[in-house]
Amino acid sequence: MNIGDFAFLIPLLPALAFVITLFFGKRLYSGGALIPIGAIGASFIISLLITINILQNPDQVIHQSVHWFAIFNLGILIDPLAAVMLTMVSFVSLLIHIYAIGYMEHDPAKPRYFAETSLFTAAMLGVVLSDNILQMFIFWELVGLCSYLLIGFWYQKPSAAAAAKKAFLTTRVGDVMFLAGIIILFASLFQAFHGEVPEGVYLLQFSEMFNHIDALAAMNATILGMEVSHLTIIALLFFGGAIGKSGQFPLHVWLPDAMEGPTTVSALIHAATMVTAGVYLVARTFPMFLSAPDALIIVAYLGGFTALFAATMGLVMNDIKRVLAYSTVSQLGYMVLGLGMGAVVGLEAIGVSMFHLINHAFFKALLFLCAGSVIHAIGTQDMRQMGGLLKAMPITAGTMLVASLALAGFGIPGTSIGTSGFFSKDAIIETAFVFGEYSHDWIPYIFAILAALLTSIYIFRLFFMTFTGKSRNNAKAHEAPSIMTVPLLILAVFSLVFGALTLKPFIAFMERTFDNNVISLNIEHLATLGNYDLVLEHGPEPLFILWLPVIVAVAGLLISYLLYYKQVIDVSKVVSRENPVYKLLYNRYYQHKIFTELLATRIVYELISLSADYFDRKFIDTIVDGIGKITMSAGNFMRKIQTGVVQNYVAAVVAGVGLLIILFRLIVEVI
Amino acid sequence: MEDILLLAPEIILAVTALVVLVAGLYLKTEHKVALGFISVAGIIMAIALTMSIMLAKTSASMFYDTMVIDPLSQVFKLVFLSVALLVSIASVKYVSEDRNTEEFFALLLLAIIGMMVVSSSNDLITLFLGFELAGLATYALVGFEKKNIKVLEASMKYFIIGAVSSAFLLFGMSYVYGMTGTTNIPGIAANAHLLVDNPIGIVAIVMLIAGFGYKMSLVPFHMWAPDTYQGAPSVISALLAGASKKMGFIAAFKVIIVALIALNAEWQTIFAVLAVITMTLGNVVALSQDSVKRMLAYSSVAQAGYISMAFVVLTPTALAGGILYILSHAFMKAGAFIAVAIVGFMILVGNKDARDTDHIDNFRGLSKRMPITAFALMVFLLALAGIPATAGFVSKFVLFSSTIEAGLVWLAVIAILNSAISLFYYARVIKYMYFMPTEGGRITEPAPYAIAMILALVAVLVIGIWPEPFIYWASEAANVLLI
Amino acid sequence: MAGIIDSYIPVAIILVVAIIMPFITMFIVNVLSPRSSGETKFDTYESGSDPTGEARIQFKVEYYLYAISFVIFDVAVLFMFPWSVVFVGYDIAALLTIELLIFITVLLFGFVYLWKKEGLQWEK
Amino acid sequence: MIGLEHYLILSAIIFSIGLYGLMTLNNGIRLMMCIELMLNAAIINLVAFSAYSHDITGQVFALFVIALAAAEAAIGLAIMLAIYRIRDDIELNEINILRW
Repeated sequence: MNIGDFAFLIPLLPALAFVITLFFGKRLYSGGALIPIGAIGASFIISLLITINILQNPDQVIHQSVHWFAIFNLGILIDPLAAVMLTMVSFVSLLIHIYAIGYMEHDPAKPRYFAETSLFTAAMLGVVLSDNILQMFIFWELVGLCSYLLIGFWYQKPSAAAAAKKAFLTTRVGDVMFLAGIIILFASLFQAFHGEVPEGVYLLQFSEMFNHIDALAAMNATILGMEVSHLTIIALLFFGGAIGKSGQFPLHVWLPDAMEGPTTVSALIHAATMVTAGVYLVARTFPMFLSAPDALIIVAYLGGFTALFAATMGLVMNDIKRVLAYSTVSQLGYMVLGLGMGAVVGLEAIGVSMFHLINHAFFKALLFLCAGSVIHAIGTQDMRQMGGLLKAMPITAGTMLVASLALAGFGIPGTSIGTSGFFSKDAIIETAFVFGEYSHDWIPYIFAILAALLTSIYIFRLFFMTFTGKSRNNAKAHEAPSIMTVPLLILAVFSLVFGALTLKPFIAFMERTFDNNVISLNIEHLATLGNYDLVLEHGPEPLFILWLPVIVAVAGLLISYLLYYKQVIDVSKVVSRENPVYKLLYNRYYQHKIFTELLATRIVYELISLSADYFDRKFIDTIVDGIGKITMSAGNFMRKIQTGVVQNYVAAVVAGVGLLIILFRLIVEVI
Repeated sequence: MEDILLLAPEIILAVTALVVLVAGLYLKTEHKVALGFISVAGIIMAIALTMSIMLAKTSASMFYDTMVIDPLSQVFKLVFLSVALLVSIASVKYVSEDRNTEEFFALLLLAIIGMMVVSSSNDLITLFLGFELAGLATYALVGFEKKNIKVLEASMKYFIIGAVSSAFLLFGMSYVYGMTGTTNIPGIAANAHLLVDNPIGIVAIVMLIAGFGYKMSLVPFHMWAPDTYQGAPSVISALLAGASKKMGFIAAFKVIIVALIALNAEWQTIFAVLAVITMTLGNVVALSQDSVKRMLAYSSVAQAGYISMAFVVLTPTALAGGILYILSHAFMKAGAFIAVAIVGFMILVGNKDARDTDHIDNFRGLSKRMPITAFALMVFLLALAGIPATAGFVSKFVLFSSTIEAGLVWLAVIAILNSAISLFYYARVIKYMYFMPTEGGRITEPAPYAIAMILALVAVLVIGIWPEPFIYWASEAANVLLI
Repeated sequence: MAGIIDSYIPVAIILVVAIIMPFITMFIVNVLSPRSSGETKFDTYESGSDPTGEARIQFKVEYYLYAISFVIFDVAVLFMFPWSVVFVGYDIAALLTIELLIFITVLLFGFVYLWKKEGLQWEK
Repeated sequence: MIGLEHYLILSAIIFSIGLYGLMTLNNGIRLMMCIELMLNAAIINLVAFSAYSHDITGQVFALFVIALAAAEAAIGLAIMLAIYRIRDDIELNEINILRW
């Protein structure tokens, strides 16, 4: 019995747990939380064993497939890429589920919560191990549906229901693009086969797709007078799907609002499931991007821009979860940027990007769970009302510090000392440097390095505002129960050491994704199809470049320290002299407001952050809302045509017949 | 004589209808539930027979080539019979306290016979007769609650527009007959060159499109549909959207694709225009509806636009996709309307004189009050929006990809954009059901309604998860159209 | 040709008479009838009770039901006409008889239903 | 000599009268009369084509349509009657609860 034979259980067990918890959860301990935990734990063990197997023998990836209908199949493909993802998703999800026993303790709707998160995890695992893109899309939509249910979990809050709808519909925009990509891909492949598909060949399998890249690359379509390769269209439509799910600009608008759900759900969405699906999709179909002209460059630019843009947004948020949300968007931007670097470094890009994805999952889950712990303790999400929690919650503060250091990327270059974020983020930044060096296009690198500075500032701003200074809240904070702190500690350990242990072997392992017994591709050939010049060997970067990310991170820490801990500029005194009552009531609150408005806005915010924020709120939101409003009012106008008087309906029929006869006549004339 | 046995399903239904009608005279109102069971039994027998004929892949023509049996006819008969089964099961509850139960079931069965005759017809005469039989029976069914002015208004509009359209249809047919000298469909196809370049031919085709377009509810012949679907009893709306509309498609397939294939260049363009207008108007207007039934009606208009794409693309895959879509839509829409009927029942339990039972406010917190119905309705709505693992996704996928394959990318893009819009109004109902608080208590669904709804749910999911046999039969049916 | 026209002469005469006749009778009435004038002259009924309501009365609803039933059965009989034409010419009399019997049976069902539903009762 | 085209023109005129009436009249019964006009126009077509092409099919079709027209009238009248019983008139342009 091979462990691979149990692969189908990985998504199946959490799915079964969903059913059981939904129906019997009420009668069980803690809303039946143990069932999903057991199921996901089992999935994790299977995934881990499979990963170890593949690690030992990367040539023997697991591929199983059964006929579904027509020329489609259902199947499982676990190669290095999928194996790593599966392990990460099940592991992080497991920890979050354990934590949720404590976090959701007082919620009456626990069974529903655990059922839905279990299904959410199952769907994400399904996305990861699909061997064909259609099946992947099905699970992809299921992920979206679950996120809808979970973000709107506290539906008594109107804002939660609205956020759920926004998330669902915004990601749907991406999904529609994804579906369009699949349909075009299918039609093109069908054409490549001249409509005669041999028995047992399933067009939408990844292996089959990659085998016919040459045929696809030969197909061109004319759009607005430009010759565009079918492959580019398909790749960019897939990327559209990724933009929606992974919260890239301009479809990132749903992510910050998705904070309306329970914090554990946010952790699940931001760390393990959902948002990583988009990055995974691009990594999974990377050969198509590599052989599509211009596609990777667009990916790189969009990723870089998102990383910087979201980081500026993170600076001005006062809601602790919103800061983290923008941080996620920014870090996802890094991952996408990393993938885009494949234009120069080839498959190494996947390794770098996925490595950051895994590490990010650890420390972002940790950040969210810590934030959840804080919120659980003092009952607010507003950082202006926090402060001084260091003493009350030492474990949370400690783990949060670890996570912040990891996010900011602290470490010593040239050694194996450093947080996981240091190794993975700096790897992306270095790749961006290589990209700049060889293509003389420095914009991605500049984006990346600026975003790193801002990342460090906003995350320590969060840390100092939350844990240091005086308490600004009457609630008596207390450390969370051990069911919550143990997952924190586990994640903290991973955030600290995982990066150091595994960088080089990880990248090599990832490269085997497209070189094994199922999928074996000639990467250089694909890159020539896409007009990319690959640089497979790039030497050690200059010392300054190696140190720059760390210098930037330390600089960010210092700026935050000075502004938020030492408060070198204390504006509150100016205010208090004018209005003592105000000082009494809103001392700290006001200080921060003034600080933001007077000082920071003059330097950074007004120029970048606020205009970005403004742009985001006014422009993007207006466009998204505006399209909705225009269609709505069009609907409102057009429904009035339906007068309700039957004679008018007859008139419409007659008019229709008349117009059709004229149209028909015209067609006859033309033909 | 052997041929007659191939029409056994129709004969069984006819006998059942007569038996129900007469038996109803001698039963007391409280015993009339039995009539529902008789009808259901008759329909199940008819389904079994139709299926056995279909699986044997029988092809035959009878009555001097006015009726044919082939995969196409059998597939459509199964669509009609399945919807009839759902509707009649649900109606066991709906008409349980009515003294005219026998009329209801007899009319339902007659309507189905009419639709089955259309799907088997090979001659304009039989086609028109079947069309009208189904039409007449449904006019009466829509107006079944004859004390309710809304129902009567729905019935009146349906009747007037229906009668006008059948006049158009007949007028068009008379021209086709006059030009080609025959009413036999293959005969017309053989003589269709006589219609080309003839002004009367143009008028005839447009009138035929108008006549069928009314049943298919293509814009601008759709105006009756929202009013009628909204006003009619929900189970009858299920019948109209699930079966009666599909009869328009099979009739149009037969007359326009088979008989008038020689003029395909012209009517393909016309259908392209109609399809785009229909799906866009349907989806956009559906956005701002507060009555769920009316929203479903507009969604049904939009879906007719998608299905009409099959006329434009006209490849075997596209037609198979269209037929598969027809099959899936029958279950999705019928199921959705039955779910709305259950909600209506729930509201009426709470307040006997409640009006507008299908108003969206009544769906608040449905997941608390009737979890099964809420879940089923959610699945139906998601299926209508084309979310994967449901019937709606598979059929949309086949239809849209065949459109792109045929090079009509612009049409596919419009359709995909439209299906993106459609999610907005479906999501709204789901939001009301799952994310809105309610004061009402929990209510158990009446068994007949629940059975019908769950059957539809199973069908939607089965087609979505294991579409292989359905696609196979849809392609078999499509092959009949394009010989 | 002349023969055909000849055979229509009686018809022509009747037509002429029919056209002239009303005028003649109206003229005779006009000459013969006595005349009086007064307010009561314009009443609907010169003697008896005063009329109430409008002169245009509506038919009882039952009248429509009767008329509808009549039309339906009346038209159904129409189908026996082609049947009887075919009956003589072909050698399938047995089959045709069975077919017509089925047709009439179905009609009978309708009739029984109408009867039992008291559709034929004038006063309910 | 009266040719086929005369019948066709006649039927087209009758059909149009019916359509015009449907769009302009309000009384339900009149609307139904207009519908009958339209159906009868089609019947004229059928019979005319049948007679001029010496093919009996058209007349058979016409026979069926006559029966159908009667049934249609019956159902239409029933609906109008039911409306009349509730509203006391059948001015169809005033019946527009269901709209938009």
